[in-house]
Amino acid sequence: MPPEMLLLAALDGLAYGSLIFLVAVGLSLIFGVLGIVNVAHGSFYAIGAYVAAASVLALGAAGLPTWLAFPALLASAALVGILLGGLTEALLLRRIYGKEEVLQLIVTFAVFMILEDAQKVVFGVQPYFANAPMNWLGTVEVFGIFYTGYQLILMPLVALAVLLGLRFFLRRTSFGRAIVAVTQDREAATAMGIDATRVYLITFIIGASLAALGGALASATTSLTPGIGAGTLVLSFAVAATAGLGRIEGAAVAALLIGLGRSAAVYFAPEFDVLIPYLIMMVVLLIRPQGLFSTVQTRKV
Amino acid sequence: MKTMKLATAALAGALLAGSALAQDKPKELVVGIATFLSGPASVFGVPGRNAADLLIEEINAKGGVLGVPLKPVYVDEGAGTNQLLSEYRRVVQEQGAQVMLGAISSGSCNALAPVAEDLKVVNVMWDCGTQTIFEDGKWKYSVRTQAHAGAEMMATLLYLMKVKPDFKSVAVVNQDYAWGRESWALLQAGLKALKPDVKVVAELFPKFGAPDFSTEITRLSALRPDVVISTSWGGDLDTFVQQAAARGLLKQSTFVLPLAESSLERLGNVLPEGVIVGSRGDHYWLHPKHKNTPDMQAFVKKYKDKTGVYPIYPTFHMQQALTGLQKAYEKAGAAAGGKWPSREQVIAAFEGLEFKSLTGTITIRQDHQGLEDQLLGTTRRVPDYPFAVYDKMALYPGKLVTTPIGEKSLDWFAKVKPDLVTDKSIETFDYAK
Amino acid sequence: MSGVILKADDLHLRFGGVQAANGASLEVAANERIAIIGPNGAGKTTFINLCTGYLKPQSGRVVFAGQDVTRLSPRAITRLGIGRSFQIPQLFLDNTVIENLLLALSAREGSWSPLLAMRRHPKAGEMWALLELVGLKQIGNRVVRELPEGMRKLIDIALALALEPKLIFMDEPTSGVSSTEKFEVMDTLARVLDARATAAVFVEHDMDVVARYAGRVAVWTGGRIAHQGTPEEILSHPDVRETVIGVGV
Amino acid sequence: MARQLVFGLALTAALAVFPLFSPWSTVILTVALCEGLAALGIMVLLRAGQVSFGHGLFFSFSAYAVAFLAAARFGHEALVLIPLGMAASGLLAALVGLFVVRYRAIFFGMLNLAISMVFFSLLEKLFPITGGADGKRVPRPTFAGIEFGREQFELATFYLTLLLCIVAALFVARYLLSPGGKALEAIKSNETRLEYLGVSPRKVLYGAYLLSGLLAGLGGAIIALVSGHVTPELAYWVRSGEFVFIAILGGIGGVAGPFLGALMFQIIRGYAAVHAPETWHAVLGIMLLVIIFFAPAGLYGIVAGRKREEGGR
Repeated sequence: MPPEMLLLAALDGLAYGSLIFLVAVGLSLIFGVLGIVNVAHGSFYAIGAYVAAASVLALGAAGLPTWLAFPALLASAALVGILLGGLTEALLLRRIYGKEEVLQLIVTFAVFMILEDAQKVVFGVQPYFANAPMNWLGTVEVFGIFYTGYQLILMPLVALAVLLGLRFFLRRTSFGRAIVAVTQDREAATAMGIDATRVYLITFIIGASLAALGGALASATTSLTPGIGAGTLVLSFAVAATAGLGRIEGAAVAALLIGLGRSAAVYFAPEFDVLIPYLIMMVVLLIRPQGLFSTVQTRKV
Repeated sequence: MKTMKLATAALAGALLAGSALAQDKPKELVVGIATFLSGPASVFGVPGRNAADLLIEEINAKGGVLGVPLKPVYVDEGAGTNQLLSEYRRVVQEQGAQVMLGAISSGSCNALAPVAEDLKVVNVMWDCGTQTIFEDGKWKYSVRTQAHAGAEMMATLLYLMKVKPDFKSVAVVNQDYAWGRESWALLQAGLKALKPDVKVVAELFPKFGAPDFSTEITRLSALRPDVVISTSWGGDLDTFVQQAAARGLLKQSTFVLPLAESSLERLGNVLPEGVIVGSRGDHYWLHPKHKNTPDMQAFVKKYKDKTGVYPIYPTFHMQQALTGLQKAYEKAGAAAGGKWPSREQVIAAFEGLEFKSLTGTITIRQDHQGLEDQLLGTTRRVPDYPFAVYDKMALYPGKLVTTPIGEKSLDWFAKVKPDLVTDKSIETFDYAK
Repeated sequence: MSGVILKADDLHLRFGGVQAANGASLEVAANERIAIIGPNGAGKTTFINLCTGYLKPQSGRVVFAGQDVTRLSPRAITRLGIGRSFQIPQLFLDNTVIENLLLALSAREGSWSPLLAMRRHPKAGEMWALLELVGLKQIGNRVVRELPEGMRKLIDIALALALEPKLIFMDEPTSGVSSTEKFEVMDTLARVLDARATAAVFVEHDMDVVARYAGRVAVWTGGRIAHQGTPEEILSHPDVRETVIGVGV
Repeated sequence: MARQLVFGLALTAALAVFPLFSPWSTVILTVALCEGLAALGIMVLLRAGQVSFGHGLFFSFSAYAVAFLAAARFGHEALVLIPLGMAASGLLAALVGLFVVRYRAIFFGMLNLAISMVFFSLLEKLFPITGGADGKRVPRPTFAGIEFGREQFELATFYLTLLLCIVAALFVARYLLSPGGKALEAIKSNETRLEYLGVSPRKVLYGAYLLSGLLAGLGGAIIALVSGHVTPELAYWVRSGEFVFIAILGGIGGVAGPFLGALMFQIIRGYAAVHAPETWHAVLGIMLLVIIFFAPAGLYGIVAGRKREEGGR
């Protein structure tokens, strides 16, 4: 194995990790603020992908320039996040915040089941893809191997932008600070005049939009088929739990870890590539039960 | 207590709904059809169902089977094997299906065959390909109206040897499940016999439904094999081909995609010229010999009007199954002196049955395996369609490429001789408008 | 001092920039009753948490009945015979009062047969008797969640007593109890403790309660004992009057 | 207690006579009971406030154990295979339990999910051994030494399953009333206090985990026999989710709940499969939402009435 192969494997892992990061960070954010593990997240990803592919195809059919596809991807993600995410939070989740964790989880599970079928009814079952954005960005040559600019440059850049953007938003903007305040102590935050209901809604929309954005980006490189949501969801669970739920920077590191681990597996032990994310998660949780980047909290007695 | 009674009543109602028994000349012939309505394999299942709807309508318009109209009942294979098994039973026992068409996945077929024996119901395996069904087991009530994986892979190998005889290295990228594994095992056995010096440089089995093949493609780009084989289908194939095409891999190696016919239209301009493609049989809507027959033209038009796309192989498989069924009933009915045949008579009529499909003739052997010709080709871009079409086609007779009765395909592949590549019974065609 | 059953020696614990224990030491003799007083944030609860294993000190050690228990879990320490009650009652809110006690009984007796119905525990009568002793018998079948804070406080203590500890830590046993009932409650407790020869260390803010029920008083400030002595000595001590009792009284 | 018994008896009687009227329902009812057993295991854990999104692991593990044993012609007898399959899952639960009982809430759920997904991936990956995604056939064994035909075998298995479900339900009901069961509930309500009673919450949860693994294993062993085929799908997380779904649907107030939920689940799924074959997931999802928002105590809560939970129940 020539040494440059390691670099090549790393490049693949980077692109893959970037994509999972986008989905996982939304999941993590929602958990951090609302305390809910959102199973419907997989559906937001899938529907984001379908809507994006449909709009890119529509642009192409209308004969509009290809670069318009990129704003279309973003717009699709936002649309899915606001509409589906917003409705899910406002109509369902809002009514069960006081209830047991299990019920909250199951409600999102029910939403997941409904959306999986809804997606099938609306978009059909034939594989669906819109590769115009990927082809438009062309290829990059590294050690004689061609990579698509879309996967090698654009996806990691978007992931980085989301990471930095979220950090800035949560630390530097007043609404972001309100989110952090609600996360740390809801009662105190409410007493200070923060509208927790609004914080929950907007956080959920942001989280859902990130999942949809992941889907939108994937729609250019991946054929969309029924069931893509379920697979992606479990993977992003693994990333979020490895990082420690609610940890944004942690999700980035964990996604990268899992992305690199997986592509290394394809080179060195191809039979194990599907096991890698779960094995990493198990090992991390066994050593650090709260995840890589969370701290243990002791209950006050 | 009242609610409980209600619940009990509901339960009883749910479970007791009628159970029709077979009679002399029934009002309708219930045909249960197991197909994928959910999950990734619905890319085959839904076209299959669409074709069935269309064909059954047609059969019924012409008076049905022996004067009895067909009534399809669909069962979702995508719900998981256990659910499929209980649904299958329910359709036979509760809805009184006399014939079942099951199924697409080889796993389902393996699971259903013994159930069909138990239920004594005629089971037409309308799409699944695993050769092991009739090689490892004897099933009285099951029959297959198309070729099996052995014939498909043998034809693929022979075609590859014919159009690119000088390749030295091969890589495989198959879906990680029975089909991907078994088809590669067959190809590998055949390669060893036909071209012992060929080097297998990578055997990759990415997860079924994998969204990303970047790492696999990087590896293949670095290894530069002469030939890349993939028996993948559906979304996996589309994704793989797209990502490979975007990164120039399709130009670097010769791709062999035995199931690509089902993706040609979707892939549009992604698939370049020079890729070896197949369709699990001799069926292709632009079949060089049959594309202009009235039946074919009517079928293609109807299907396209209904669904907006050209028919792909599962629709042809469905056509074969329903036609075979109709012919078997007619044969059995004639043998029974015009009376409505029993299930046993129908299944007996299948043995040795010969019937015309849209693209050729299917013969059912004594072991209930269908003999079907195999059509392969190389992609070519033509101005007539916005997607690639078959060119440099070769039509392999079913008899030539199907493992003989009593032999196992793996053993048969291991002793295949190179002179098969140039057998005289193979017909060749070029694309013609 | 003869018959020392607990010896906490020079405990230190610092978290989040606060020195919660800063050389905290205390010796408890069998059958002794010690009151801990001191301002909020003096580290009184932390001291209990350190002695009962909920927190582990960064240095120092705790010895109970001749055994080093510094690093043991609350569970192990409880089994050795230290009980505790909590400032905020820690109860099984969705269960009845008697179920709370029966669970303690089962834990004490190690009765874990899956076929034994807990309410039919052979020694269930003992728990009803304990409830009667603390005056809660009539609410034995009520669900804890429905009961007022004062009652929960008592149940919390009864739960610790059900384990028959040799030493009990009580974190503000009379907070939440109305001032009229305070002495009644403490009388009952003192009676039970005396009858069972149970040593007790309790955190208390009411100096009348301290004066009446403590054999010894320890004044806590800054994570350690500032003064200790008999109630008379301490309550008349000028420093104590100013720093601890000062404004409040 | 009396009320629950009456209800349990009525349910049992209704179930016992069904197959006599409609033979094709035998297998579906058996499948429902098997899922009910797994959901009963989930319910035990839910009493401690813990939700496992990975009990498909134990369900599938015993199913595959049965498949391998049956294929190896070892113990080719239903009455031997069932306990063996159950024991296999019990062993696995004993091992996995060592790790997972250290975790709570979402981490407990995630870790279970991860372990079951590892097993799922292995089942798919180890194609030469497990048959990959297509799974393994389970030859029909003898039943009490008798070579039954299909119908008799199905009927015999159904009544055996019904009997085992009753035994399991009665045992779980007793267990939940025992000090161990109460300690389990205490993990949900106040784990700190439980520690201060000298009880190890981990040990308590470990016992419950073992029990739930055995219950899921029992269900899996029977389902392998009755459907004659095992696939990795039994271990997929969606399947595990269904168990939780069933437990919540049925309600965790009493041991009849999970079985009620499983029956309802099968009925809805059966009906939806006929009338809405492409949207039966959605039908189930909507049903679940209705239950959660309008009858949070589940079907059992509706049937048994909302009775104050006290010692006896």
